[in-house]
Amino acid sequence: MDSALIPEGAKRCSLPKFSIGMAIVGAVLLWGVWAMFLCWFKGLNQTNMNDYYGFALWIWADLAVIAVGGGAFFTGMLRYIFNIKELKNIINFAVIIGFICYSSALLILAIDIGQPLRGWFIFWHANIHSMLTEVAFCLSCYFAVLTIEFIPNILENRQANKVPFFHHLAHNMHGIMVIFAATGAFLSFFHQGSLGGVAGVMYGRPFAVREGLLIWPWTFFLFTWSAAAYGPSFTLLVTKMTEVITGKKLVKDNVVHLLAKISGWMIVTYIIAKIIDTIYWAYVTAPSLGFKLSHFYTDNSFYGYWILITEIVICGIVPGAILVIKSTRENPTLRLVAIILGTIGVCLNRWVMVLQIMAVPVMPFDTWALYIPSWQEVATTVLPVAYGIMLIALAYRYLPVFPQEKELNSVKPITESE
Amino acid sequence: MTQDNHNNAYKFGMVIDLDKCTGCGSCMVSCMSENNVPFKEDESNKRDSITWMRVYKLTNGKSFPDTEIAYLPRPCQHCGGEGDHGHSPCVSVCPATATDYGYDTGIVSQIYTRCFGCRYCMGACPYHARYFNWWDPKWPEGMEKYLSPDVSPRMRGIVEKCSFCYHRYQAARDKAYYHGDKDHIKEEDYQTACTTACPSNAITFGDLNNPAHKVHQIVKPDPHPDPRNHHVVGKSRNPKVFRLLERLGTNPKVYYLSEREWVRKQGDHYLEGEWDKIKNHHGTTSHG
Amino acid sequence: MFPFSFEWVWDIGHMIFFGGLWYAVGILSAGMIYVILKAAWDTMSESINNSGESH
Amino acid sequence: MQSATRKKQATKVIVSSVTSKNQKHETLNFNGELYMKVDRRSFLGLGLGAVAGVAVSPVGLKLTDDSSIWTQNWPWTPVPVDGRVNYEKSVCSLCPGSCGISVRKIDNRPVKIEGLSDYPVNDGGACLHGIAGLQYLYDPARVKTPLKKNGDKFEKISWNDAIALIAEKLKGIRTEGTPEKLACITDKDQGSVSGLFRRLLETFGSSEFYTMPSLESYLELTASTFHGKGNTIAFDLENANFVLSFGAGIIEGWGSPVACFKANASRKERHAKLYQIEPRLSNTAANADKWIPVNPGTEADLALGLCAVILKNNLFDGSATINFMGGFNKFNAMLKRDYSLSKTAKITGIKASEIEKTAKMFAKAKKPVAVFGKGRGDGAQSLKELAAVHMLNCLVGNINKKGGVFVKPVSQYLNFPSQSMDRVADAGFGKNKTGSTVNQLFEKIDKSAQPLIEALFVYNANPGYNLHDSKRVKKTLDKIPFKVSFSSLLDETAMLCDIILPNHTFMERIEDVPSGAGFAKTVVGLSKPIIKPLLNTKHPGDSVILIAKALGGNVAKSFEWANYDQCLESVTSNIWSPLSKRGFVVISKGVPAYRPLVNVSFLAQNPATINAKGDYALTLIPIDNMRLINTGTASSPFAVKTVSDTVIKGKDIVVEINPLTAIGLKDKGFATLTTPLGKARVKININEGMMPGVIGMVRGLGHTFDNKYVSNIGVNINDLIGQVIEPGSGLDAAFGIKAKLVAA
Repeated sequence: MDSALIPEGAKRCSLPKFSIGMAIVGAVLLWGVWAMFLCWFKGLNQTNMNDYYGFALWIWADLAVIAVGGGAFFTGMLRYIFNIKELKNIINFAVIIGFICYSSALLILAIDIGQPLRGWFIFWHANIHSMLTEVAFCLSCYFAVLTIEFIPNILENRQANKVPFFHHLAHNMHGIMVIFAATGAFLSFFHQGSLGGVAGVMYGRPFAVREGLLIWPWTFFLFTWSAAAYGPSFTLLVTKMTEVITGKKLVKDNVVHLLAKISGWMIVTYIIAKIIDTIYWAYVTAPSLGFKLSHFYTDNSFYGYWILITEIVICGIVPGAILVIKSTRENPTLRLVAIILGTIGVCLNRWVMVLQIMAVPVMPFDTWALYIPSWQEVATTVLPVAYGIMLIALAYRYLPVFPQEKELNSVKPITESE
Repeated sequence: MTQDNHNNAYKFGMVIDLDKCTGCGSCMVSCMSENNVPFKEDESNKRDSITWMRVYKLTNGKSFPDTEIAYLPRPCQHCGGEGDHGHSPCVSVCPATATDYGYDTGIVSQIYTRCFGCRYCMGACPYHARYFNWWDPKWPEGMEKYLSPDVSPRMRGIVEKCSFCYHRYQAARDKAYYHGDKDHIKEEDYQTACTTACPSNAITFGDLNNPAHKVHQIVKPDPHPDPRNHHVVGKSRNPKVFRLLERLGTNPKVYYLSEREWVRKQGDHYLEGEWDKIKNHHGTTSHG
Repeated sequence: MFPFSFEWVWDIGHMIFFGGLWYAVGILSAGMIYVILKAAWDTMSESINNSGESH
Repeated sequence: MQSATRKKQATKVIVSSVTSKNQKHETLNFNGELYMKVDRRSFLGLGLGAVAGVAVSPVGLKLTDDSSIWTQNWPWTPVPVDGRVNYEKSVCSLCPGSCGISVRKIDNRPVKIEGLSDYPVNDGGACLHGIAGLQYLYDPARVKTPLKKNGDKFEKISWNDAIALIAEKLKGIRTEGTPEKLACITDKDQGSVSGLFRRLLETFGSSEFYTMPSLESYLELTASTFHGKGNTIAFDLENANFVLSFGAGIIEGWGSPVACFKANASRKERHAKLYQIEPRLSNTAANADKWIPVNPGTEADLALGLCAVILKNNLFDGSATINFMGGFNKFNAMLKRDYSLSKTAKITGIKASEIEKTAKMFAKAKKPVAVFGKGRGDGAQSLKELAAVHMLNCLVGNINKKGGVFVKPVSQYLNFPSQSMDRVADAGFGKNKTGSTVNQLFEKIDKSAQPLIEALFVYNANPGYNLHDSKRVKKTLDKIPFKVSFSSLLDETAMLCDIILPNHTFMERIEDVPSGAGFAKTVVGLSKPIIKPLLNTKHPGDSVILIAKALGGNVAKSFEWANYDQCLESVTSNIWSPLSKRGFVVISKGVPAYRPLVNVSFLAQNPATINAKGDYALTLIPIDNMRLINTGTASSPFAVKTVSDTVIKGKDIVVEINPLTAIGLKDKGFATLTTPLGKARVKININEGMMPGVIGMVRGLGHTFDNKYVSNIGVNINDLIGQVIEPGSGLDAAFGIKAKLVAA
């Protein structure tokens, strides 16, 4: 029924089957939307956040999706600025993932703030000293970039592309995409960094605070770096998942290997920097404020040293090593393990930099603050996942996302339109 | 943006004598009543209970019968920030300039109508002095009649905190202006609601920059940065006076006084052996 | 956000921060306006050419 | 060819739809199939165009701006009305402290209560309950109009009907010739309103006038035991340099709270010492120079043990003992026999050396004072304990000396005109009182088969909540056929009454408020109506006058004032002029000049020490917490808000126990507390500041009336402790009760 919209030569499942799948995910989405409206109309008392736990589960989700969405800016930078040709075969998908992540992040921010209707004050009354202002500006601008990057792909839909204006628009946008990508890379560098800065500048919180360069604490650079490192891993992970679900090979191995290799080297370099940062923080920064490392990891029922080891060793050094070494990288199983660990690693890092910061007591007579999220928080955190699945499904079904799909899945190769 | 926080301006501050404080709660209620702080059915979760002034209970950690208790009232500390330049932990992070540092008073303000509730300031404040309005403030039918017009009730979804009763400062300033000496507010004309209510006179409030004021005389603030940590300014030269988490460099304007060493030690974190070295160091020797 | 709002200060921080912002916004909007106009122009010229051919 | 045309036309439409409406009409000329497709695209184009159009127009900005302005002025967030600021002076009568207050008003609307500077009691300070006083005024749970009970429900009734009904009932009792069957319970017997109630009873023909247990009543009882009737005791805490407190919560609301806070705070400058004797590390104990944990209920024994040390070492004031009478030698012999150091140490759980040291320090101190009245001083006490502690003062000779104990006559600043008594009144009034205390009254009513009391007035008192074994008290109240409550709130006792006559709150009425509760000076303050009565309430004095007038005869003749205002002015005529002008009068200050006799006969016979009831292993004792009121009313919402989560958590009460006692119990866990009287579900707070073997539970919770902010939280400890009447004094001396705790 919708065959006219499906990319030429591509095979897709039947519309009823597709609709059923969408309905299931849609139900989850509606659950999240319901929770979202509860938070908007009844206020943030719908959450289990409190005055000690001002940032909670969904802010972690926010930072995590931005981190894993970092694949878009980094791949885009490599594709358009460093002109690594192979990556054009995955760039569309990377952009879509980025678009999903960033739109989700903005949505979460809109739910998270106590006065959503005044959210624009962050622009209007901007305090340039605040890392959050930087985040808001760069995030919104970069979301615009992602939209711009996504538009040509949408316009390449079979029907849309028949409209000459759309056809030309897509073509022209591709023509100057390097400019957009460069702006995007610049913006993304700053907002990824300023998200790291959000934690690092909190000099009242010895668990978070870091020294740094000029106005930027080390977490600024670590966040950018980790997003660039783990983002591509996540892109590969989602690609792999899409391939498994669709039962088709969508991206050629050489492209996957290249991106995995880049991700691997980025992870290795990042994790070295992270280890240095951790050691310096544990042995210099925190003790200078009177804190022992054990203060941050003991005397509570959840945050132990395990979290530090998991983040740095199991989800840092291990995936880094797997992806750097050619033989393990090209082993599909090990590579899958690595990109899964990598994704967990960066999410765990964001968890630590948001939730553990809130949990650690600062005043000597204060106690650990642990909290359990309410269902509304869980639902609104799941919401972006459902939304992402739906958008990927729609994009995959109706847009020529994977240029190599036809070649990999048909007898006679068809040349690219571009 | 960096302005002088040391001269030609007021620097309002407080010193609380923890040996006199009995934990009676007068300051808390006086504050709530003065500043139109709402209440709700269950206030026993202290992590969502708005108390600009909160009284913490400290114990020496010893077992019966050697246990000791002290109470520590904690208003907003009105931090001067690292180096006392006005970049308080909360002010520097607020994205919408909804909280600001008054260079003329040293008071950290909160603009309720501008705050959009991102709560970054709450995360940045190590003293938990900032409170979020998780609920719409609601007064039982008729009780809104006791609300004071000096302080606007806050709406749901924003952050609020102690303002050092800023409206009392404004009233005192108006009075000084009326009497023709607008630059000199009298000590007794500007006192916070908690200070005047305290039945033990444990709280002393005034201008830390003014040697004639009692706070200055008790605290004897060191005008020079701490040679051990240049972020720290205004350290007390009174060996019995300390500030909360002084080593972080937040430079609070709320000082605490106690004869008891174990109480003073709870003001900050110390590595093993550090306290014995630090406890007798009280600012530089020069005078300012 | 704008130099006419009362919080604005002409200091180096504001100039760098907002300079960067407006620069990025400027590039993006200029780029988009350019591609839209060019696409419109291309469409028009193509359609004129096409009309010419069909007649 | 066909498709190329379609494409071309479609494009044209898309481009033109934004620019020209006329061109859109052209599309209508196409055939059906074509028309459908083109229209869908034109619709899309139109939509995009509209969005773009709205986006560049100022509409969006305007709406965004308006919506944020709306959030800044939400109609459901109140906006306080502004007006002219003015301050009015008055006196707080929420507790016996009687502090001067300054009320800030905006036009006629009170918005803030603060302590009144230069007032001789509190000099500017204020306690949290006084500051929160406006919450009582505006409490939606207040009784808004007179109520009459009909079955289980209350009905509104007019003032006229209510007074007529009461008069009719009382006349009935009088006609029967049993006027002594009218009883009255008030909070205190000082002041003109209590005076009016007592006058009503007397002229009616009843001596059944009772006050609730209070520090004031204990002070008077102790004074009359030692120094003769009509006296009372005060402590000069602001000048004493060694305060030996037997559990008196000097900073927990004992006595006149703010005055005590001030005296305590000045200790630091005066280098005065405070030793606190009690089983729990209370705030007073924590603030003291030394905390001496004592086995609960053995304070009297400790005091006598200390007396024994003082006597043995000849550390007493020889000149003071000249005034002793009633068997000083007998007393001395008794101490030698029963209170040797080792025996005392064994009973009290305090080391012998510590007892000896403390006794010597006390005796050698320049201005020592021993203070009694556990907690807030209004809980259960035995006369033995009051007397034993006071004996220390007598021994060191600090009576009527600066920094010591002031023994002075109960202040008689009121001059009621002589009352008119008829035959019935004389006969009834001449009869013996049923009980010497309110506790005894209830015990006798409970045990009697005949109705001892036919009618009861309850004013400013809540026996159904405040007395031990409150469930039994409530049942006993049910046995009284006709009860009238004079109350602002529908409290536990009022709910059992037949008629409720609602009072003005202290913010709405004029009244003389005498200081007391052990305060060294005697000050009478004038409480003034800060605001016109908000509800259909009356001054309790006016209620009494109306009832008296309705009764007619000699009673009405004794109440010939037009209203309470006139009555107050006439009965305070001696001091009215300064009282009404300054707002207060200092009746006496400084050290009383005379040396009273000291009668030690009560102690000489060594009355028995009261033990806790039951045979469980642990002892439950009440805790007085400054932030909770434990008089009849519940604390204000503000006060409850300040209470720690180690006292109230959710709707649960938290009890304190020592970790050594907490076997099988978890901190913050639930447990069932069992006493011989009943069970309660409690939360556990493991606290090193509690003596092992003792459970501490706060007083002032567990109210059962309807107020979601302050009521139905936790349990009322009085439901769990049964009264133990001390023979002789008639006092309820149950300091606690045996109990057990099992994890729930």
